[in-house]
Amino acid sequence: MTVVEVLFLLLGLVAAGSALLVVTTRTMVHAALWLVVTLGAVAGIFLLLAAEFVAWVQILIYVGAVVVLLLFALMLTKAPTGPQPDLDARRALPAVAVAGLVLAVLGTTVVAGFHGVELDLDGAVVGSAQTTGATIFQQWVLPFEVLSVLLLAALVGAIVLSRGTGRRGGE
Amino acid sequence: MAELVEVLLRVAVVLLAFLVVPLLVGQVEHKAMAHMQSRVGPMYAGGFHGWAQLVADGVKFVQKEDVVPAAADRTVFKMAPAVALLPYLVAMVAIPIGPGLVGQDLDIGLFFVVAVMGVGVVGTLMGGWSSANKFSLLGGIRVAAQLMAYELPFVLAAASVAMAAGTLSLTGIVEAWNPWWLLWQAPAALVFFVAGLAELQRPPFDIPVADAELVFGPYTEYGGLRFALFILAEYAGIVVLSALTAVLFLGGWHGPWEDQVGWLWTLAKTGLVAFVVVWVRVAYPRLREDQLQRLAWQGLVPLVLFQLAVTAIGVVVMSS
Amino acid sequence: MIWVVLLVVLVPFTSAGLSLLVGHGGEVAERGIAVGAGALGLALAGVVAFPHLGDATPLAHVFAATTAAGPPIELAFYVDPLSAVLLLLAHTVAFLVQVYSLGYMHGDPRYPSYAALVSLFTGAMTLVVVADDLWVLLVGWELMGACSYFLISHHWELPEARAGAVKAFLMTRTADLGLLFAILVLGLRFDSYRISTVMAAIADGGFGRDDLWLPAVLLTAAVVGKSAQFPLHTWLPDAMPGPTPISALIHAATMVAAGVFLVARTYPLFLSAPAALNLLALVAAVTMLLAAFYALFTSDLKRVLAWSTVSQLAYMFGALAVGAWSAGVLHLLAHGAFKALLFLAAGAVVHAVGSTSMTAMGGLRDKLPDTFLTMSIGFGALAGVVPLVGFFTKDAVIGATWDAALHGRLVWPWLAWLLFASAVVTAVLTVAYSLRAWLMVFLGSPAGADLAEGEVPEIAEAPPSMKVPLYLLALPTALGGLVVVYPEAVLGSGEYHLLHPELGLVMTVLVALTAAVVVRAWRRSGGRDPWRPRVLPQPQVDRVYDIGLVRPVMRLARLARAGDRDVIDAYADGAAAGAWGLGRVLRLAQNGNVQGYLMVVVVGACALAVVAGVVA
Amino acid sequence: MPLWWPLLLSSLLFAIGVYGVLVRRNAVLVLMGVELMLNAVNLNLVAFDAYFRDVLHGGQTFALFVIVIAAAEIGLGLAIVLLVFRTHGQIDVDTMRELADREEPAVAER
Repeated sequence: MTVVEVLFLLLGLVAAGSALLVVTTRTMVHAALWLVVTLGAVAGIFLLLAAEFVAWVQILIYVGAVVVLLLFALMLTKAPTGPQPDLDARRALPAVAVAGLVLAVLGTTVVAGFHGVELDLDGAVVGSAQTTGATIFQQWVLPFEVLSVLLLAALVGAIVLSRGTGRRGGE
Repeated sequence: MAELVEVLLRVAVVLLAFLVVPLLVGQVEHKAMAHMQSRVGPMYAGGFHGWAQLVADGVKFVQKEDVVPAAADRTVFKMAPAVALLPYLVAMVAIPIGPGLVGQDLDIGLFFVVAVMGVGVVGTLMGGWSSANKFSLLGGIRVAAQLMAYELPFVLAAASVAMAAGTLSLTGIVEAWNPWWLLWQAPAALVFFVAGLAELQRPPFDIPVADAELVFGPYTEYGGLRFALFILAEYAGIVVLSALTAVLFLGGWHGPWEDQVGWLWTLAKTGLVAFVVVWVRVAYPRLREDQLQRLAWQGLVPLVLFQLAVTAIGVVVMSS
Repeated sequence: MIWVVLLVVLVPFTSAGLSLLVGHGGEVAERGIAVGAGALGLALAGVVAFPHLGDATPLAHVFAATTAAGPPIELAFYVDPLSAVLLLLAHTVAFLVQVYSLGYMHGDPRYPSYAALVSLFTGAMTLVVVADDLWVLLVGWELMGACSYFLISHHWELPEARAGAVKAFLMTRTADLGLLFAILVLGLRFDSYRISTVMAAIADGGFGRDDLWLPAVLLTAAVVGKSAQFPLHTWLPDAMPGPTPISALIHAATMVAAGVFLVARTYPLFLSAPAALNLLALVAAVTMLLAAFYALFTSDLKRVLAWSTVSQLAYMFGALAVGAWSAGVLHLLAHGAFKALLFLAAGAVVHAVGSTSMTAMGGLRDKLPDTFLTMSIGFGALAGVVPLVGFFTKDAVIGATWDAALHGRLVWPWLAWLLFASAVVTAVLTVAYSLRAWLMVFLGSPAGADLAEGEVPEIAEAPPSMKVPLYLLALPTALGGLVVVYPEAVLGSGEYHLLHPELGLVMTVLVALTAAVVVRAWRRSGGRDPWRPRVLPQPQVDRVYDIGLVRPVMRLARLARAGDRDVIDAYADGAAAGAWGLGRVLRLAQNGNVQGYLMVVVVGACALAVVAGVVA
Repeated sequence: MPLWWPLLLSSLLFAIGVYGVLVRRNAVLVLMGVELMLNAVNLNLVAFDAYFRDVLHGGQTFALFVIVIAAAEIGLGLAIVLLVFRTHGQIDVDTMRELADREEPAVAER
């Protein structure tokens, strides 16, 4: 057990546990807060896996923006304080079965497929901003541009969606 | 072993700075604002100019009863001040004071600082929601909307200076700094400073805590030590913002005799910016919510996009 | 010159298209197009026709030809004296009809389509006349059938107009199959669809007497249908609900004339096929007599004229059957002139009186002086009164049958005798029904004399646009006999045996005697109908068609429909019901719950992944 | 560290996300489940990036792309959610069944 392995196991436990809480908690805002914990733990795992830049982007975008947006939406939709009994649909059992099926399929695949393969992190190239930037703007410039168009479309879509009813707001 | 000691030492120094410097800023705010507004305030604690008033306030906060509203979400309510405060502590670790004088010199320090500062707002949101108070909730919504609006120009302004320096390392940026950047990056500096003020919900961007409308916004239900922690977080935020502005745009430790007293230059510039923060609070009236949004989307974002273009042109011209 | 021929074909088609395009855009434009195109067509027809009358060499030209396998289908034109005279006839009548229609169709809401169809009709006839390729001829031939359908049903709000149109369409179309098959047979036999090529080959000989009976008989069938000969004669009288100018066009210059023209054009083929000639002779003999009897007893003015057309066409076929080509063609021309005159005059009468029934007329001589004058000339020509054109041409036809009866070789002698007898009796009957109609319409007591003063309908002479064509047609009707005297000027030099003075004398006496009898009967009836009109029993041909053809076809159609509904549809219905039922089941899954859908999707994806893993 | 550790963690996070998407009634919570799934994908990408020692950092780059897409998705998704809230007064996924095939389809007359 190296330090990295111990840290990974700890962070993994935190991530999985808080993720479970995200989907099971009866208080909506707690779900968002547990999501923060999950995302933070995953960011930590990214750090362990030599993906420093991705880790901080994860913090910046997810925790700084996405979760704030989620909280914003919860507040705007008048999420009540305190637990709510009817937060889940009455199909928990089938949902558990389906999720279990997914886990079984994916888990068996990865465990069977990569059993005994070691992930050697010593001397791994840390994903610094420089290397990431170089690859994005050289090798992956086309997907990057496509992505920019996608973002523009999303921006326009979001504006249209939020303005659309504004004009009909009189009703 | 020596490494460990050094790390511990650095952390201890940062922690100490974290505990002391925001208090200094708070003291400056109290006194400078009082004098600017010609309302002298308490002048007795400690004797000269009432210098120990802050300490007395601290003692008073500690003595107060720890009240949690009955309808509140207790856990979240209690955790909120810590979540609001901690990111600034973490951010301070990466800010260099002088050459080598830094808690931890990170390769992507700028990114780290910006990312961590964004987390702080979650604490405010937690407080606003968990208080089970409609003023708090409205304040929280305003905080979220404000953060959404100002995060973009904030990050883009930082990106501009990073682009100019060609690195994300804060130390590297200071080293690449050149006095003429004061002109070249002036719009970015302005945007960074203004957007930072807005993220800290400092006046004139303090509509979320507008006491005339929302009592005290997300902090309405807080009292005693927890309220003190929020106040501390605000001052810590001012310190981090000021230090970042100084490091990114004002050249950090650059100045006469920088080899000997560089750290002093950084602190002086930080102090200057912090004083401006206080000064702005006194000088400008609060912006309305719609003015706030308009300033962000119609003022700062176009301006910083223009700055990015100028920076890119400058970088290309200079590198060729 | 050949481009003028193309132009003379194209002008009516263009005019038809323009008429439809302009539509109800403007009365003036509409009428201008119709009449202007008619005038232009007539002028061009004159340019084409006059140089080719007499002994001129025929004009032949191929514009384009298909290159596919088999004999080429060519856009070929051929203008000889026969084409030239018919071109003139068709365009003259068409132009006069257009002018006449200005008055007759005034205020008709469907005038644009009417004018367009008249133009189209003319164009189709032009195409038939100048075509040198059998397929091109067929196009014009069928186009005429379609136009006649539309024009007969011009007043489609009347049930009898619709029925007449459908009847005309179905009967002529059935007969047209004969032309189609004849074209195929000729094309196979001669490896060409060029009429001039085929006819030259036949004229060169080398074919036995019985070699060509099949195409000839097939053509006879087509012609019998088109020209309304027995037993396909029933459509023509039923076509009378159409506007009267259309009757003039159909009866004089285009539709029915096309049948005679086709026989004249392919005459070498008939000459080498005695079977077809015998058949033609028999049909002609029966038809002329039968139609004359009908004409004698009907009380409808237009029907009298319609039956007379059938009868007169039979004269032409009779002449052609006994080898008197020039007599048949000249009678066609003469008939075209006086029948157009008669129909247009009848139109003027109908226009004035408002009815086609002769009992509603009478004493119109004073009220319609111009119509009276011109229509008298027309009736005289029809009856064969001495100086008028009908006398000469009919005399030529009867003389030809007489010659054939005495020493003919083309048809069986007894058939020639029958034809001759028929022709003479028909001539007498023609005098009778012409005189009867003339007397009933123009003389005697005016219709409505027994009515009160105020109720007598106002009867006024037709407008100039209708009168002028009448006089223009009366001219050739009166003087056309000159052509029979000098046929070389029109048909080119050759041996003609058209004048039979002794027969003409006999016939004139017969005409006079008949006229005396009819006038006496008319006097005795008190200036009304000389004999009681009756609906003669049809020789049951329609009934035969009904039992033999219509009912079986209807029964077959009903059977097919039932089969379609109960057998074929059963599969379709079953498939539909199955899909519907399946849809009902599948709809249960479409409950609108997105998460339910997603669950299925995820399970499906997992299943696919497992399958892929197992297979791989 | 065995490679399957992060991969298994990724699978676990994904399954949890699937469960959240399937079982939650509030649309915002459903979106949180989606975020979990996207994060699982990112974890996978980064793990394989580290395993392959990819000099192009394809895995990390695409993890970044996925994060961007997630941001766009959450922006649009929340815009839709707010729109639904404005028109329906609540954002319960269970009650949004306007697309259900409820009525009898019109059968063509024969």
